[in-house]
Amino acid sequence: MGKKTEKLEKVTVKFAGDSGDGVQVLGDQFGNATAVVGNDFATLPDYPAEIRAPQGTTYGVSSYQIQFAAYDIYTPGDIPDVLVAFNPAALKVNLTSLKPGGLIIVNEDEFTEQNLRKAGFTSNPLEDDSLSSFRIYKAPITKLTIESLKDEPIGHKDKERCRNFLALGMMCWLFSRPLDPVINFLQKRFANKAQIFEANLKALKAGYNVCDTMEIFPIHYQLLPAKLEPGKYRNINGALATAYGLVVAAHKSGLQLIYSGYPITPASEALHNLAALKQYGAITIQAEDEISAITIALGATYSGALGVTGTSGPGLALKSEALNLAVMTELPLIVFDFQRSGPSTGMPTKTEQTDLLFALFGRPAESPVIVLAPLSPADCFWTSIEAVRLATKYMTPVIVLSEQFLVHSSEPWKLPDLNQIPPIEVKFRTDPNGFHPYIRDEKTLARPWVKLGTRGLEHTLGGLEKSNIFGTISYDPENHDLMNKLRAQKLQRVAQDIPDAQAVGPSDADVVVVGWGGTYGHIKAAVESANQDGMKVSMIQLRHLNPLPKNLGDLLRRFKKVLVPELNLGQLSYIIRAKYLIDATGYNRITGKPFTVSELLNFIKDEYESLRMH
Amino acid sequence: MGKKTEKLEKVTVKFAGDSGDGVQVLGDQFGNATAVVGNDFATLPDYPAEIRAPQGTTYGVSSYQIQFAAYDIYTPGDIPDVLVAFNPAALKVNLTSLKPGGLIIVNEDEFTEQNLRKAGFTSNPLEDDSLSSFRIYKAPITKLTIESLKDEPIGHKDKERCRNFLALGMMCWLFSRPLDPVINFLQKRFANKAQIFEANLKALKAGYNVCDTMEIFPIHYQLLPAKLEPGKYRNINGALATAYGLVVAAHKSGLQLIYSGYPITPASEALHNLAALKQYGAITIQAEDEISAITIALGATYSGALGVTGTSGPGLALKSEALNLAVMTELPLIVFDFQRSGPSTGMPTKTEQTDLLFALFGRPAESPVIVLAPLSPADCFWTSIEAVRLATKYMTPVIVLSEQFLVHSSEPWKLPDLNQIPPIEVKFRTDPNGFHPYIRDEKTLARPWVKLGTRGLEHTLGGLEKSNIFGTISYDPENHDLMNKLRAQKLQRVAQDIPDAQAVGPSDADVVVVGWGGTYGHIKAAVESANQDGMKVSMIQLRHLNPLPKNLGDLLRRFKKVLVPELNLGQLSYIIRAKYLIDATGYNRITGKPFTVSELLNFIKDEYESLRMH
Amino acid sequence: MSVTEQEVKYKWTDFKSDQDVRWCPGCDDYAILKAFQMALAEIGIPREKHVVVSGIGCSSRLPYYMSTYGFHGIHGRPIPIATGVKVANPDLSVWVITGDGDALSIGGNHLIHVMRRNVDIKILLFDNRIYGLTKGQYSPTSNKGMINRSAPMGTVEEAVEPVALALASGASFVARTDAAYLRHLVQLIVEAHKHKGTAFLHIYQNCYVYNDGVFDDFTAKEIRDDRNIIVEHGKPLIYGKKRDKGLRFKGTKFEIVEFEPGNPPEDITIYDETNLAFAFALSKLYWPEYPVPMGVLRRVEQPSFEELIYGQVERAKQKFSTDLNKLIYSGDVWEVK
Amino acid sequence: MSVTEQEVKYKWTDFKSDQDVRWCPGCDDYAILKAFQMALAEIGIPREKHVVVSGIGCSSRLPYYMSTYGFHGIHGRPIPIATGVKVANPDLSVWVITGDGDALSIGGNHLIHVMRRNVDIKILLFDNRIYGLTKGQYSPTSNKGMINRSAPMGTVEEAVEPVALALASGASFVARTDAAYLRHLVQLIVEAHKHKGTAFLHIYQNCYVYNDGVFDDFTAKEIRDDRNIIVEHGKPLIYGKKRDKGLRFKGTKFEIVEFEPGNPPEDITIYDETNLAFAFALSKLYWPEYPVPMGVLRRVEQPSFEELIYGQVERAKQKFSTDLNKLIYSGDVWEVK
Ligand SMILES: Cc1ncc(C[n+]2csc(CCOP(=O)(O)OP(=O)(O)O)c2C)c(N)n1
Ligand SMILES: Cc1ncc(C[n+]2csc(CCOP(=O)(O)OP(=O)(O)O)c2C)c(N)n1
Ligand code: SF4
Ligand code: SF4
Ligand SMILES: [Mg+2]
Ligand SMILES: [Mg+2]
Repeated sequence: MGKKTEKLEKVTVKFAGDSGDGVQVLGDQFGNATAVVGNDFATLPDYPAEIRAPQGTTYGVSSYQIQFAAYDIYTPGDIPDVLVAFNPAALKVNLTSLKPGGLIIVNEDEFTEQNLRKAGFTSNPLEDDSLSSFRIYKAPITKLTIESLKDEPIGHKDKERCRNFLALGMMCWLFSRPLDPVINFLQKRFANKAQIFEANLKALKAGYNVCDTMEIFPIHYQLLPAKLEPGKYRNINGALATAYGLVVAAHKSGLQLIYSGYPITPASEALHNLAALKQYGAITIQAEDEISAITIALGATYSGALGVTGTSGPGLALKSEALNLAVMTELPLIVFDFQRSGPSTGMPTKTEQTDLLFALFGRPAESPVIVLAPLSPADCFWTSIEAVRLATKYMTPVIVLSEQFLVHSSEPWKLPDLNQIPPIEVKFRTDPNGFHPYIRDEKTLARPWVKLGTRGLEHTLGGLEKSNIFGTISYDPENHDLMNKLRAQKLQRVAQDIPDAQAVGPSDADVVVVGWGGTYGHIKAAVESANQDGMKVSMIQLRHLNPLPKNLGDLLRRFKKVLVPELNLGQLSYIIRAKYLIDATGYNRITGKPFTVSELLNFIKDEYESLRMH
Repeated sequence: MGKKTEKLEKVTVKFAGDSGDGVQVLGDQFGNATAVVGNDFATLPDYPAEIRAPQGTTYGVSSYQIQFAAYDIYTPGDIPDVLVAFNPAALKVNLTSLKPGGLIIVNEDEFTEQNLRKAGFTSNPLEDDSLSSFRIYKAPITKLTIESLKDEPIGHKDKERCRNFLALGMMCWLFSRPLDPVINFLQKRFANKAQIFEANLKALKAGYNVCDTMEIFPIHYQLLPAKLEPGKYRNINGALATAYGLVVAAHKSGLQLIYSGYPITPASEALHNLAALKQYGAITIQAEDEISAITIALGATYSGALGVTGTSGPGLALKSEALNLAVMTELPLIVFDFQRSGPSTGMPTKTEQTDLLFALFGRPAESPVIVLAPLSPADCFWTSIEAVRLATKYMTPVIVLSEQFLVHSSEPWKLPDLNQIPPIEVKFRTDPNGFHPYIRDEKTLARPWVKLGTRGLEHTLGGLEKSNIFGTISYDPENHDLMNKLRAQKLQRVAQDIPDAQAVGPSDADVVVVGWGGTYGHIKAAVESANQDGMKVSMIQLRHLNPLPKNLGDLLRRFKKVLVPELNLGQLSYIIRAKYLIDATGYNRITGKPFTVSELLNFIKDEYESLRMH
Repeated sequence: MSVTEQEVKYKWTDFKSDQDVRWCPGCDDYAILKAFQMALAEIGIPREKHVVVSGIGCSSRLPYYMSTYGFHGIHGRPIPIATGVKVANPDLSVWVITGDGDALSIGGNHLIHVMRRNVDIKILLFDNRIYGLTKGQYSPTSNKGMINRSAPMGTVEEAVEPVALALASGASFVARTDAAYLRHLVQLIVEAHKHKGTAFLHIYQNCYVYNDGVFDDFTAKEIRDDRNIIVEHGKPLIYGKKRDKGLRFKGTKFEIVEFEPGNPPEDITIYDETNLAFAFALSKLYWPEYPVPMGVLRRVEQPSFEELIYGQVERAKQKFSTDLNKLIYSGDVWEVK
Repeated sequence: MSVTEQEVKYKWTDFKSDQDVRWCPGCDDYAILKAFQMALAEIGIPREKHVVVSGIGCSSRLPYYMSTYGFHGIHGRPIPIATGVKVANPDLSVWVITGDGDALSIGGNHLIHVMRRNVDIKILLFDNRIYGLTKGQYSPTSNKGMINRSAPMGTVEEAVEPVALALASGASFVARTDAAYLRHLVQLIVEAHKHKGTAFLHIYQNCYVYNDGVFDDFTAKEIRDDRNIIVEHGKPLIYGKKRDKGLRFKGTKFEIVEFEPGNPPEDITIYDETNLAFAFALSKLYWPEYPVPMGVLRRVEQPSFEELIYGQVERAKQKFSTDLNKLIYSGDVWEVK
């Protein structure tokens, strides 16, 4: 390769095109190639709301962003250094968020009169000087593809479809990635479509070689491997990690997994993933609506199985009544909420963190449940397991607040040794002696869980208030007061059983940034660079939201300033204020997108300085 | 009347018997007789959960408590001075809550072996000395009734049914109430059942006379009229006041009232009351479920009518999703929640105040709505009107948090002059010029309301996020952030439009008791006697809960101690802590019953003293 | 419903709980409870293998009065709850107790869908044509024009026919009787239990307090034999105290034929419980035009939901690896040294 | 639907909104939209008198593409929303646009109840036998065994027949056609509009992306005439390219008869749209055993819900005082001086 090589520390690349251009596959495969050379990375796919909007329209643009680096990173990157635009529309929608001086690679073949009009360009940006602040590389990607496949025995349309692999070849050259992992993928994917396989392979190689031979790029880049912990890794997104976690938890607890859901974006992904795991005993049921979904799961739980349901926004609202029944019957029902933009239908394909207060208070009357939130795509695996552990140990429903962002975003996952994962002890009551439905374990306050069919333990549960211990219908005023307080106390017991909150950062920091769930990566990146910029800032990322870690109040009081960035209007802030009377300062944006590291950094800077000034 | 007369200041009487004994009618009529002599009063009916439990069982006991006085009072009284027990079960369940030295009047005819057993008495309390601490009067109420009606041409069963009016006659004698209002009632009630009318009339008079002649009671009592504001009064319960308020509000706003509900205790009362008001244009629809009920109401609202729905506990949970649609479409939908004991089915016929946080946060995503809570049965009338005023002026849904206690409890209502009630200005948009669905009024931020059918204003609303002003579907990140913040700002505008919170009490009080909704009467009574006992305590009762009155924070900071009694685990406390960082002290009981004045007084005393000690 | 234990004989009282029953004196629910307990005794499966799931309503209080496992759910949802119970543990005998409001108003959607899934659960619908527990509002089966607390000038909605609805939804077993017909009721409950798949049993139940006598004109002792017809598969459609009336399917509907007791015309319809047209036509017959049909109106064999689900799980286990490590390590795995 | 304005003529384009249509290229929804706009033009009521209410789904995006009033509701609830719109303002012409998931899965209960209420709204069900918007899970009308994203080994549920369900629920107007039959579709939409009461229009709609071709075997241009039958009240049930086939109701079901074009046997059934048995029997006919029935399958006259409601209001006004003061002052009133 006679080209100049430049070393890079980290780079963010974004592929954008029509839903039909196959940018998602392209992105995934570029990720694999990247993984193999040992860079750390994180990805962010972005789908249009429309299934398949008319070709060439701006609202039909699908994209895939990936950040990779020679050290460990935590986010898919704020704005791309490199944009690969398959058509004018893709260029149009991404122009506003691109680094000045950034690289733009366009498929010039698509910049026709008509496509430019569809995208809303009045003149051709490749010809006028509107892109002067970027480095443009025009590649006739379509022509090159057709050309490279002229001898292939497949139709023109099929040839065109190989465009994305030709582009992938180019990117592999540009960033010095090997082609083998991609070739492995092609072999699997087109195992019994030899011609299509050949064509894509040719295109891939052509893309790579053309860069070597032709003068498309003056230089190419190299990134050293990141120093990741030794071990085996794979690339995983949150939806898959969630499903794997549930299957493993079912295995570790010896329970039959029954996941019952009603399709809704983005929760459907979990349903699809589990539906494909029947060989591991996973049973999935697509119910007629969310109420049926959760009550089927609850019935399964009463029966003695691991009943799980999952949904998003509007569907979550419909589960409120049945969740209260789970609270009254004290059954270990698990509910996943893959948060999306609302209220109501909102922006169904976008992300936000606005269901926290709903998770705590979204049921009439006093109805405490455990609330968890995964911190990253891979953490969804561990959160599933933790949810099952706590639900079954305390006989209390659990809500897991996942996020649309985590569902699709992916990162390298250091593969666990399954044998190292501790078993989840589930003791079904079998002894009739002294059995009562609401007799409680002294430590956990849990009532006994009975597998239906067990002789001598016949009993009836239900939504009417029950007498403590005996579980008979009770209108006794004092009993109702007691039961309300017992249900609340259970959560305090859970607080004894979860890890203390950790403030990560310099020992002498007087500012702490507190986040929860999926903002982990962005906050971590921002806090780290704040410290690199000479500020002294710590961070606490909460995975357990109800109950909160028992040390949180004292921990927070150690700091002069508590900053709480959230993708909502201040829900965790509200909780912190109410519980600890601490004047938390929120940074609240609801744009349907994850935070950018830079906006968080600015927020931290401003607050840090204002603190210094007083 | 040759008997001793004793003057009383106030007294609490409780009638208790089988569902079949007609104690509810008895209570109502005693109330009327009481009203006419000008005493102030408040009543508290208590129904068994079962429709008609087997006769003589403790869980079949129905009761009616009334407190009346020579000055104004605010509650039905803590525990009765006088208990009228129609059978052993009625005695059994009420024994525990009776003033030592209190009066017990029993229908001795019902104290048979069998009835005593059913009630769980091992020996007859009228014979053993278990009641020695009370003053017992045994009256052969059944025998007397039959005897007095021996010449009446009606069947034995019908004669027995007159028991309650014989008892009423006795009570009227005992407390020197006139019989006329009762007789008026009987005339109306049995207008075309002459024989039944005659029989009840005879029984009523017999009951009165027998006291005069026989030695049943040594003395009888008199209460001077209370000094109520001059004016016309009637007795009203919360359910009826709510319905009247809605009909009047519809009239004042010129809107067609459409109330759509699904039966549920205690909300059904509102549905029944409105269903009987068709002549005033009220339309009621019994939907197939709560989701249908609220979406029918929402559709009516979109169409340009006054859409209202009402429910309780479990039904409220089901309305969450549709409420979010109302928030997104910014339509003035009104939802009544008649709070009852939960979670889940809980204790359906009992009261509590546990839906406050649900009203605020019971919808996924950021979804602000206006929340109001009536303070007393009669105040339900005014709260209905206020709900309509705010909803239509700000184009924002309103949740009214009523309570099971208010639904059935009744009090004298000073009748308003309807002409004095200001009109509710509703301006439907008719001008197409410059019309956009989300163009906002500068002052209220309300978007225009259009009566469907208006030419030139055709537009489509929906649950997807819309661009501000233009109302087209928008995935623009900044627009979504803006719309979320606009929806929240609307509530701040409302805060400018509602009365400031008032602290009632001594100017130098350093303790304030803050309550909301239906605890008004009990808190007021407790605070007044606290001040009589020499403490310096103020009270604030909140009717507007979201937004809170704009001066509340400053007002609370004037006090050393903020006490918040609630029939929940501390929901208003939580809000006050979160909003004002004030360390509110809660008194939290969830027994399914209203507070007693004495428990509140003790709470205030303790806190008052502890404050003095430090 | 496969039961491992070998069968033992029971008395109906073995299925009574220690809770005292709290329905109104005179309520038909007492009769149905008794019949249900007698049926379970006859079925002879130990009580821990039975699960009785209900929604909310007077009728739905029934589980508390049983010595079996029970679940008193939320309004309208006993069917999906029971579905979860059954799928999680197919060995159990799962019963649903529901009312006309619970199953047809708020719960209508679940009724449709359980029928097409054919989950092996047995649904006993207590139809009193009223909302009992909430004190007397109309229900989806209330007669049009009925005056009640929520319709003081009469309801304006046509009543829905539960049997027709079940049939249109693909029910594999549909039967009907009246709470007063103790033996018949017991027999139908036993038949329902024998059926593999969803069994729907429509029971007329008198609400003594809010809708007393609504079924009297065709179920009262004296006249019932002339105003009901109890259908049986393979038997001619004959009824009447004197067995002197019958039904003949003519053109597109049934017509009544009267005849000399003993020798019915041979064109009287022989009932076929697998013929949907017969069942649907019967579901639309009402007194006084027609006798009210009772008995097993439809019964066909179909694979049950849970059967098919577990079948797929088994096939998946044969087809694919069941090694969890393989699962986790699927996809491109790389090693960092 | 009474309209005050005197009628004016419209072009279908008058009912187009300025929003660009965002369905997948090749989706049948485009065709239905066009047919709907053509029908409204033919109906000739000014656009502000039309309200188009939808749920959630690809199909439910339609209101945005209309120049009338529109409401894009929540999933499964367009029917009650439309009910509220209509009751509040009976002068409006109210349409419901819904999908097989929207109307039959989550919304199934409302479908049943609107039928028995007979609210004067028109329901257009876009049946593509799939969940389009959520990217290809099965729906209640998906064929049993279909492989899709949520059922990788095939669905285990029997499909529900929307027409049968509507009939069993008491529908007063039920019709069916395919999105590709433009003229027929326009005609049926106009008929639906003319009907006073709930009109249910079942439209087969091809989802080009997730369920392409499900209806081809009986709707493809070349073969459709031999594999559909378009029924008409009072006309014999004849079909076929050559009009050489027909249906005869024999015993309890239909059978196919073939004959010389031109002279059909006279025992061929003359269709009666008021005969429920006919409609129900037709609803169960599927290709390849039978031709798939299209056209108006049922139409009967019944008073509409809002009509009856306002009737009660009027009667109440005549019977009782309408003076608000009287209301407030009802009951025992006393004066404090
Ligand atoms: C979500 C919800 N809505 C409403 C209710 C109130 N509710 C309880 S039972 C019932 C209907 C009872 O009628 P039915 O199902 O026929 O049973 P029945 O009492 O007649 O036996 C209603 C509306 C409730 N408990 N939950
Ligand atoms: C309460 C709720 N549950 C689930 C969804 C997700 N969802 C949107 S549309 C849809 C089904 C779409 O199928 P269909 O009704 O047939 O319409 P189509 O897209 O096929 O036209 C689902 C499940 C939602 N938006 N709201
Ligand atoms: S209300 Fe009716 S249905 Fe309910 S228990 Fe009483 S009689 Fe039976
Ligand atoms: S997904 Fe199917 S139904 Fe939806 S727009 Fe695309 S083709 Fe039409
Ligand atoms: Mg009923
Ligand atoms: Mg569909």
